[in-house]
Amino acid sequence: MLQAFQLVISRELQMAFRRWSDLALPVIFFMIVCMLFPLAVGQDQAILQKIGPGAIWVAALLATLLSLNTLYREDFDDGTLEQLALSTQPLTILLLAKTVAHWIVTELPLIAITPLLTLGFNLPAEGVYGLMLTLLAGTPALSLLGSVGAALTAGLHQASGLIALLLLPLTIPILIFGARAADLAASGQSIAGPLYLLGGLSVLALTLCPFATAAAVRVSLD
Amino acid sequence: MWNWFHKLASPPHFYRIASAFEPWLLWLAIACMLTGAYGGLVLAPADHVQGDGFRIIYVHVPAAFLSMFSYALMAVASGIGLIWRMKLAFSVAAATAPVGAAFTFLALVTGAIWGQPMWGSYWEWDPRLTSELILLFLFLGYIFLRQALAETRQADRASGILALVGVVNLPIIHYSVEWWNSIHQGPSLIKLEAPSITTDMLWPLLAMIIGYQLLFLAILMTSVRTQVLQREQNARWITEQLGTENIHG
Amino acid sequence: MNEFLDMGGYAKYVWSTYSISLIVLTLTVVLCKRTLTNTRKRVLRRQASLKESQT
Amino acid sequence: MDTTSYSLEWQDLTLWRGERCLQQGLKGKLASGQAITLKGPNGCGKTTLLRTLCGLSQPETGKVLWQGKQIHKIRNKFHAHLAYSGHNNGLKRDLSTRENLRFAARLRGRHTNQNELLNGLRLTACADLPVRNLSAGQQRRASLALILGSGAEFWVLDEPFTNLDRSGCEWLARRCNDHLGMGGLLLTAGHQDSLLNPERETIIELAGAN
Repeated sequence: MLQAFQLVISRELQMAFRRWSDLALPVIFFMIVCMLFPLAVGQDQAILQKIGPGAIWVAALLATLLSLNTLYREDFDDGTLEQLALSTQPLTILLLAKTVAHWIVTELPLIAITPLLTLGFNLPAEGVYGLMLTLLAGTPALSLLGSVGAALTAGLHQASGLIALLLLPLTIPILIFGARAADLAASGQSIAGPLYLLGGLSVLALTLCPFATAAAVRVSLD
Repeated sequence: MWNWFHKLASPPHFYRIASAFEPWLLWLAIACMLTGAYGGLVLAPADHVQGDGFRIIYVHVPAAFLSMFSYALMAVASGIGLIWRMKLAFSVAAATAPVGAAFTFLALVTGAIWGQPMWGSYWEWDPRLTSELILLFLFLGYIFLRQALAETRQADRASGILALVGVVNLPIIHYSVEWWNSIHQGPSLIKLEAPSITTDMLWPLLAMIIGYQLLFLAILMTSVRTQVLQREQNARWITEQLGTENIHG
Repeated sequence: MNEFLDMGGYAKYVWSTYSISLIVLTLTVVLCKRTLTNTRKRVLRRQASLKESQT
Repeated sequence: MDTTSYSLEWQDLTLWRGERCLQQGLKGKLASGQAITLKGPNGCGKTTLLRTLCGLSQPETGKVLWQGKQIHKIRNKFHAHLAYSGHNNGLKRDLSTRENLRFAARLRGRHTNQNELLNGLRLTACADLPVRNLSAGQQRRASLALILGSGAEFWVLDEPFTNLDRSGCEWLARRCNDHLGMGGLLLTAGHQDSLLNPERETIIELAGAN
C-alpha cells in the first residue's frame, strides 16, 4: 500500500517537473494577485501592513483554485483515472497520493515565495516566518478540500467557475483562521491559538476528504 | 415498521401520498401563519428595547430555522440515497435545494432589514447573518453542480457527496464566523439576542415556525412529485397515474 | 388604525419584511406548482408520442 | 496465470443512460477459456455493459458476481485479476511508453520483462518517446501492452481492433487465443468480424435501444 502511495507521488512529481510551465503558473498568479493590492489600495504603508497578511492568504486560496482544474481532468481524459480506479490498491490511498503531490507541486512554491511578497506589503521581517508557518498549516486543508471539488467536476470541461463556487464557502474557516494567524504573526504576537485551529482543520480534512474524493471519482467515472 | 418505510420509498406510493397530503398541508400552513402574524403584529406588546421593530422576528426566525432545517434534510436525504441507493431520497434532496435557497434568501433579507433599526446599517457582519450568507452560497453551489452534470444519476450522487461535505462543514463555518466576530468585535453593539420573550410574544412565534414548516413540507410535496415524474418518465405506473389525474386533474 | 400601521416609527422596516416574505413565499409555491404541471404535460405528451411510434 | 478456473456471472442487469433505458434483464456467464464479443449498433450500451462488468459503473438493477461474490464487495481481489482497456488508452501522454509500462507493472507488484513485450508490439523503436508523439496505432498498441503486461486472467477490451493495421490485428488475435488457451477470460466489444477462433467464442448481439 505504502509502495503504491510513493509510486503515484513519484509519477506525479516526474510529470510535473517535465511540464514545469504548469508548475510555475500558480506561483506567478499568486505574485500578480499580491501585486494588485498595493496598486489598488495605494502605497500608504499603514494600510498595506494592515491588509498584507489577509491579501496573501486570499491570493494563496485563489492560486490553489486555479491549479485544481487540471488535477483530475487530464487523468479523466487520458484514461489513467480509470486505471487507478481498477487497480489492486484502494482508490482512496492513490487519490490521497495525488493530492499530496498536488500540494507539493502547488502549495510549497507559494510558501517559498511569500518572503518576497511580504516586502511588497512592508511587513516586518520577523513576521514572515509566522506567515509561512500559517500557510504551511492551512494549505493541506485547502488541497484536500480542493481535491474533492476537482473530483466532483472531473467529467466537466469548463468547470473552473463551478469549482470556485463549490469550494469557497467550504474554505472560509481556513481563510478566517489563516488570515487571523498571519495578522498576529505580522504584528509580532504569538500565533498559537489560530495556528492550532488551522492544524486541527487540516487533520480533519486529511481524515475525511480522501474518502469523499474516492467516492466523487467513482461517480465521475460512472 | 421497516416495510412501512420501504413502502413509502416506492415512488408510485409516495407520489399518491404527496398529491393527497399537499392541499391539506398548504391550507394548514396558511392558517398557522395567519394566526401567528395576527398574534405577532397585533396582540404581542411592543418590546421595551426595540419597540415595534422587534416584530420582524416573526418573519426572520422561522425563515432562518427553515434554512438550516432544509440543508440538514438535503444532506440526510443525500446520505440515504448514497448508502441505500434509493432514488426517491435523491428526488427529495433535489427538490429541497431550491426551496431551501429561497428560505435562506428570505432569512438574509429580513435579517438585514432588521439590522437597520437595530444597528443603524443594513449589514453589520453579524455572525448569524454571515453564516446565512455562506449557507446561501452552499445552496447555490449544490444547485449549480446539479445543473452542470447532465446525467441525473451522476448529478444525484455527485451533489449528494457535496451536500454531505457541506453539512460536515456547516458547524465549523458557523463556529469560525462566531470566533471571527468576537475577534473583530467593534464597540460592544447590542447583540441581536432574542429580546426577553414573554409568553404572549412567544406563542405567535411558535405558530409562525409551525406555519413555515408546514408550508415548506407542502412546497416539498409538489417539487418532489416533479422530480419523481422527471425520473420515472418511462415507468408504466406513470401513464395510469397521470391518466387518472387527468380525469379529475 | 394608522397608529397600528405606523408600527411605532418602524413601519418602513416591519412592513417591508412582511411584504417581501409574502411575495417570496407565494412565488415559491406558485413556481413549484407550475413546474409540476409543466412536467406532467411534458411527460404526457412524450408518452402519447411514444405510443404512436409503437402502434 | 494459475490454473484455478475463474467465472464472471451477471444477472438481470438494467443499464440506463440519462432518462433512456439501454438494456434490460441482461443475464450471462463467462468461464475460464471462454470469450464473449458484444456486437450491436452504436449507442446500444456495449461500452456501458463492459464498464458495468468491470465495476466502473453501477447498474440500475441486477448483480455482477466474480467467483460467486458481488464485485463491489471484493473490489481489490477482483481487480487483481482484471485488465481493462477503454476508448482512451490509459497512458500518461507526457511519459514514455516504457515509463508508463513500468508504472503500471509496479502498481500491480509485477516485474514484467518489457523488452519482449515491446518487441512483440514493434514498439521498441519509439519506446522512449513521450506517448504524445506516437501515432494513433502505436498508442493503441502501447495500451494493449498494458493489458499483456498485467498478467491478469480477465481481459476487457473495448473495440481492441480500432487503429490497428492488418499485422497488428493478427498479432492481437494470436495473443488472445493464447490467453484463452491458458484458461483466461476475454470480453470485447467491437464491429469487425472477430478473428478469434470460433469454438471458444460466443457473440452476444445487443438490440438497439428504442
